[in-house]
Amino acid sequence: MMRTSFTLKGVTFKNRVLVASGTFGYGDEVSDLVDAKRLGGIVTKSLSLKPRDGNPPRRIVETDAGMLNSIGLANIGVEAFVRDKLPLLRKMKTAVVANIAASSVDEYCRVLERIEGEEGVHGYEINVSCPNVKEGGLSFGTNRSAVSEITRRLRVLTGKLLIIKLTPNVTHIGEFAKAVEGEGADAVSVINTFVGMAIDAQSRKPKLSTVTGGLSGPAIKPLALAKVYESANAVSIPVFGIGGIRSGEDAIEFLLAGATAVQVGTANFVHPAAAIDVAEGMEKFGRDHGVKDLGELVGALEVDRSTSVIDSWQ
Amino acid sequence: MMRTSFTLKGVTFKNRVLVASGTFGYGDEVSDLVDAKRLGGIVTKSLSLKPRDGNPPRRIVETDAGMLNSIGLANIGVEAFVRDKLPLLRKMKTAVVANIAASSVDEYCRVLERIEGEEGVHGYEINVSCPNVKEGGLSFGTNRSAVSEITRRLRVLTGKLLIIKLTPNVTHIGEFAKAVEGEGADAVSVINTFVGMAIDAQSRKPKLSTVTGGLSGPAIKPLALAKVYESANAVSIPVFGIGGIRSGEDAIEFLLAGATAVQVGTANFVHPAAAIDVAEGMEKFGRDHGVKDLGELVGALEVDRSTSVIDSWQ
Amino acid sequence: MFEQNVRVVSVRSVAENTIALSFSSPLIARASRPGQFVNVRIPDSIQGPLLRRPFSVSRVTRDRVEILFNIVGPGTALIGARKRGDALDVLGPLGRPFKLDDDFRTAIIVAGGLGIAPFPFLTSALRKKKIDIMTFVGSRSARQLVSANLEHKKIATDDGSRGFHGNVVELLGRALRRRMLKPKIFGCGPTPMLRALSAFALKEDIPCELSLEGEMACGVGLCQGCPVHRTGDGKRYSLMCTEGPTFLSTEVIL
Amino acid sequence: MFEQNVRVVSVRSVAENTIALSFSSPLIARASRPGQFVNVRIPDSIQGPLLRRPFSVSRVTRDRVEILFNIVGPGTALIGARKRGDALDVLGPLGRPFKLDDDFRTAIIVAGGLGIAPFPFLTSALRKKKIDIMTFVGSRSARQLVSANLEHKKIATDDGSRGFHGNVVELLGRALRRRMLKPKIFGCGPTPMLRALSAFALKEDIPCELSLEGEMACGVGLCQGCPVHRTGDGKRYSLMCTEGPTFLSTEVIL
Ligand SMILES: Cc1cc2nc3c(=O)[nH]c(=O)nc-3n(C[C@H](O)[C@H](O)[C@H](O)COP(=O)(O)OP(=O)(O)OC[C@H]3O[C@@H](n4cnc5c(N)ncnc54)[C@H](O)[C@@H]3O)c2cc1C
Ligand SMILES: Cc1cc2nc3c(=O)[nH]c(=O)nc-3n(C[C@H](O)[C@H](O)[C@H](O)COP(=O)(O)OP(=O)(O)OC[C@H]3O[C@@H](n4cnc5c(N)ncnc54)[C@H](O)[C@@H]3O)c2cc1C
Ligand SMILES: Cc1cc2nc3c(=O)[nH]c(=O)nc-3n(C[C@H](O)[C@H](O)[C@H](O)COP(=O)(O)O)c2cc1C
Ligand SMILES: Cc1cc2nc3c(=O)[nH]c(=O)nc-3n(C[C@H](O)[C@H](O)[C@H](O)COP(=O)(O)O)c2cc1C
Ligand code: FES
Ligand code: FES
Repeated sequence: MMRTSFTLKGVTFKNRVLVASGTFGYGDEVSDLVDAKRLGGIVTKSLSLKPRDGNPPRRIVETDAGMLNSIGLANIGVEAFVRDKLPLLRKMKTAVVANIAASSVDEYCRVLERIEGEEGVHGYEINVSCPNVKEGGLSFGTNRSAVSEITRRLRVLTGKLLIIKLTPNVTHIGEFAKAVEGEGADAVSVINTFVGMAIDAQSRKPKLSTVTGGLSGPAIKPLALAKVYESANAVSIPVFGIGGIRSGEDAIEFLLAGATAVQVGTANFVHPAAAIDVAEGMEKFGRDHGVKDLGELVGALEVDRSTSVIDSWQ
Repeated sequence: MMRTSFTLKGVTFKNRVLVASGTFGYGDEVSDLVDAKRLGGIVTKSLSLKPRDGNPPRRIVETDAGMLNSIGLANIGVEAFVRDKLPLLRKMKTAVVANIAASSVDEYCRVLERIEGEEGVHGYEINVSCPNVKEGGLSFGTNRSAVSEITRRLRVLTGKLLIIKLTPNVTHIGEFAKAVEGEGADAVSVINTFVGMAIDAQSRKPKLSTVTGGLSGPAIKPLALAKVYESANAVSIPVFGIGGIRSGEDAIEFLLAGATAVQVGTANFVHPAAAIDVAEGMEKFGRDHGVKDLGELVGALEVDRSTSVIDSWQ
Repeated sequence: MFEQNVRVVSVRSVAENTIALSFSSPLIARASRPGQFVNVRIPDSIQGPLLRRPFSVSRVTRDRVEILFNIVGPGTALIGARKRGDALDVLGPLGRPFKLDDDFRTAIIVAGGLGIAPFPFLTSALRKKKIDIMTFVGSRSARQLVSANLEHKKIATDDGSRGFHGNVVELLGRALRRRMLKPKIFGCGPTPMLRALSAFALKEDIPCELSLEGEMACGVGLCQGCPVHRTGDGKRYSLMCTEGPTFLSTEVIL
Repeated sequence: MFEQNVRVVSVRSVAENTIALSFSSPLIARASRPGQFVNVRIPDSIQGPLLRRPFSVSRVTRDRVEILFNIVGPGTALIGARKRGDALDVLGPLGRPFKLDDDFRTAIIVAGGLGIAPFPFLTSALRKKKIDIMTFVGSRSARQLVSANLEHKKIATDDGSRGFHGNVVELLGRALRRRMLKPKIFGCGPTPMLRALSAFALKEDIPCELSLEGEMACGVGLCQGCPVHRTGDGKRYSLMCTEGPTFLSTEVIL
């Protein structure tokens, strides 16, 4: 029997495939179609202190092999989450990671504190791709000291699994991974969406109400893999690899690049049980390749240094 | 009659569509198929001081709606260019922009100086996505002061059109555009390729010999549009918009986002006359929309400030 | 809600650029109600568009579900190119059906273009309930007109090539001179038409339920990508896919 | 070199997963020489893979060009699904043909799998030149075997289901006991086979020309994406698309 599970900070994940934040609601939307106990884990939609209506339409644009979204973190707020959703999640027999979003460091802390006492949440993933109101709306996520501060402040509030979800919209993501590792984060999630934009030439208007949005899906897989590779080489804490994953083989590629586990996002929209298929695909790959524990594949990319260091001319 | 041409630093471009560097050789490879005088201009393959063999195979990987390349700037070198290619280019009756790559600031200067005296080159595009040997191979392009220095040093050497081609692999591309504007650049090209990676799960090896490469093609169009929008809003010099353009409507989207003209890259590989089709598509769009000069569309995106400023939560 | 790998049973061209495609799925057929939709996946093998394409359930006959659609882009082109016997991955039925339990005796169906799609199915349900039906169908021209499996039709075309020369809401206005017994309007079509129809319903004080269309990424409530402006205080948006696509015209701002 | 919108004339399945597709193009047919290839575009309308797919010119009969290919992924699946009368955008002929002017009297054709593709065309050219031909065809099994329009065939299969049980270079070694008059080898197939063939040719001191395959983005020299390691000093790489796909085995390092 091949081992598919892994343990992180005392949390055992049944397999190495979680559903990504914002792409699986709070776990109860598609219970007809998806047997949650076969998921490695569920990362919830980002939770803020108060409920958020989200952005006006249009929020979604399909692009070549990808999609742009500008949801604006529509969510029910942490209170309603704890009251209405957590009881259902507790029954799902899978790891539950609460994703937290906020517009100030204090708000991050208060959301985490509200959840900390509750049973059934195994860890936190911190979405730092949010506008910092104190900095005139510039994203926390592109500012290394802001990301460090968030990590530092949250680390003292919880002994549970603390994952920082990094934005790819920075020059050197490895430096961000290193910074949060230094502040005691247990893992990083790499990556959130890439800033993108779509325009309707006929009307001369942006397609999304907020002009720019986040690009996800297969189109970004090559970019995400490079970010995971950079991050995993920069730190020794685990990396959750995210970006365009649809198949077991995609997920194996992320493991080879250095991810300990992966998250499946946009693919859930096409096929709600996509993450289960990915987990099964990984298992089959492992079996076919005589792997005893999928963990063997983490960072196992064979790089030929003689050519790889030659050049990065573009 | 609608006006399709535009003039920049004394150079008149017949239309607003150029072929992008590295995607059209030196202009003579496909003369059977493409009537060069119908192009807005030709940007040459990046030229270095000495000929370069380029990277070992594998140099190309197709991805979802895109491709990764790691050519390693294989080129014939500036001498052979001036000797063998420039005479042919002179006859092509289109604007010729010599793209320059180098691994030191001095090398940039020497390549430009070698061309400066020659007839038939209407301007320069500087590829700063090259490893700086002095900085241990870190790319010039991600370092604002290095990009500024290159611009400053080249500016004094030429009165001709000087375009700096920016890399998208930075947090705030607008800051780079501003920096080179400050040093006297006449325009910026936005963007070069995004760093990406592909892995062969079966062999556990990177697909490209250099591990990472540059992503181009329709997959990146939404990202490129956002970078053009950011750059055009940061500076008042013209922006050449580049990234995933295949159709006249794509190009119009870049104009609306703020590009004065566009360059067509990967699409040439699928259809060598792609840039002519793009130019015709733009012309048709202009006619259908009662435009007198395509320049009217530059930066003409209508943004509804009430929603666009709301939020950039991701 | 089921995700099913189904077989295409028939594909017919029913008007210019318009396809009626039926597939066999006892589960989806049995569970579907008028106003609901299915979300059709483009086979991965051909690297077509990423996302599913939503279509109203247009007819249900025993085990068969029919959808009716215009070929407007790559997704509909690829789905329309499927042949009898080909496989198709379908998720459905999705969304909230039309409400048929409220107190009405005459159904006024108003369709613009392919907004006709949900109404054959609605018509057959209304017939079973012995409710009177009047149907108003608008189309750009006779060539685009689709109007099979409907009852008591009146036609409007923008170019006058068939029926009333003008838009369908105008036609409705002229036709509804005399008051009817407990009427209710069911509308589906382009947004400008639905706006006009809402205004008309409000003016005439007739209850009106609309089936809306808009971009969807998932169709099942996962992405929050399909907001519809709500009237009233409370929350600002409803989700089109789970709280719609049918809404009372008074519930939403179009 | 022409970029032509052509019509598919015939599509036949010739072995397991293997399609022979012919299209009509007087210009490409007339200009093609054995060893050259065409680059086939997947219609934009269906958002298939981005890049063209290269295929050897397999046969030319009057105005018709035939390609022979395995369905191995989305591109070949979509091209193989084209029907008689469908349009196809083809760029060709591309690349350097086999050299037929050097001094040889016997052609030894060696093909592995779909490496057979260029050889029907070569065979017909050699026949016109009255050159003797011996053909060695290797295949995984009889079901995958394609060997029409060739001359003096000997077959090898990996599983022994037809002909010699083993690989095609072994078969060649056994068959070529006696010395031939001015022989020249023409090889096409998977890289390991070509490597073995090169070594064999070197050992036997027979000139050998190979047709290589590899990733290409453009096929016309624009992208510099298709390097082949060269032997000797001078420049380090040749471009497969413009300086190949045919190379003397002594020119390249596989
Ligand atoms: C609940 C629901 C039910 C629908 N029922 C039907 C139906 O029964 N028959 C039918 O013909 N169409 C229906 N539609 C619209 C249909 O889904 C779109 O026509 C289809 O997705 C277009 O896909 P495409 O790839 O061919 O075109 P694309 O290239 O994706 O789009 C072509 C054009 O259609 C617009 N479009 C794309 N997606 C949608 C969408 N979801 N809604 C509205 N416009 C869109 C695009 O903006 C573009 O202008 C329905 C949509 C929804 C949300
Ligand atoms: C000059 C030349 C001539 C060719 N002639 C023929 C021919 O006559 N008949 C034939 O069946 N095939 C031929 N090929 C290979 C053919 O082009 C590929 O099989 C095809 O591109 C695969 O496309 P796909 O989308 O179906 O598969 P993909 O999903 O793109 O690829 C499927 C598998 O094929 C490999 N592959 C992809 N492209 C190539 C390529 N260009 N060369 C080699 N392997 C590739 C991939 O790595 C992958 O393992 C030729 C290739 C070249 C370069
Ligand atoms: C519609 C949508 C909503 C998302 N919402 C969130 C969110 O609330 N919080 C968050 O951290 N990431 C969010 N993401 C990002 C995803 O979790 C994931 O990082 C990203 O989409 C890349 O993965 P993918 O390509 O598999 O989708 C969202 C993505 C999408 C497409
Ligand atoms: C194969 C290939 C080679 C390239 N070579 C160069 C180059 O030599 N110099 C340069 O400045 N940009 C080079 N580029 C980048 C393109 O000019 C362009 O900026 C990029 O590909 C994005 O545009 P596209 O999506 O239209 O291809 C190259 C791109 C590709 C795909
Ligand atoms: S379409 Fe995803 S929530 Fe409605
Ligand atoms: S494939 Fe582009 S140069 Fe050879």
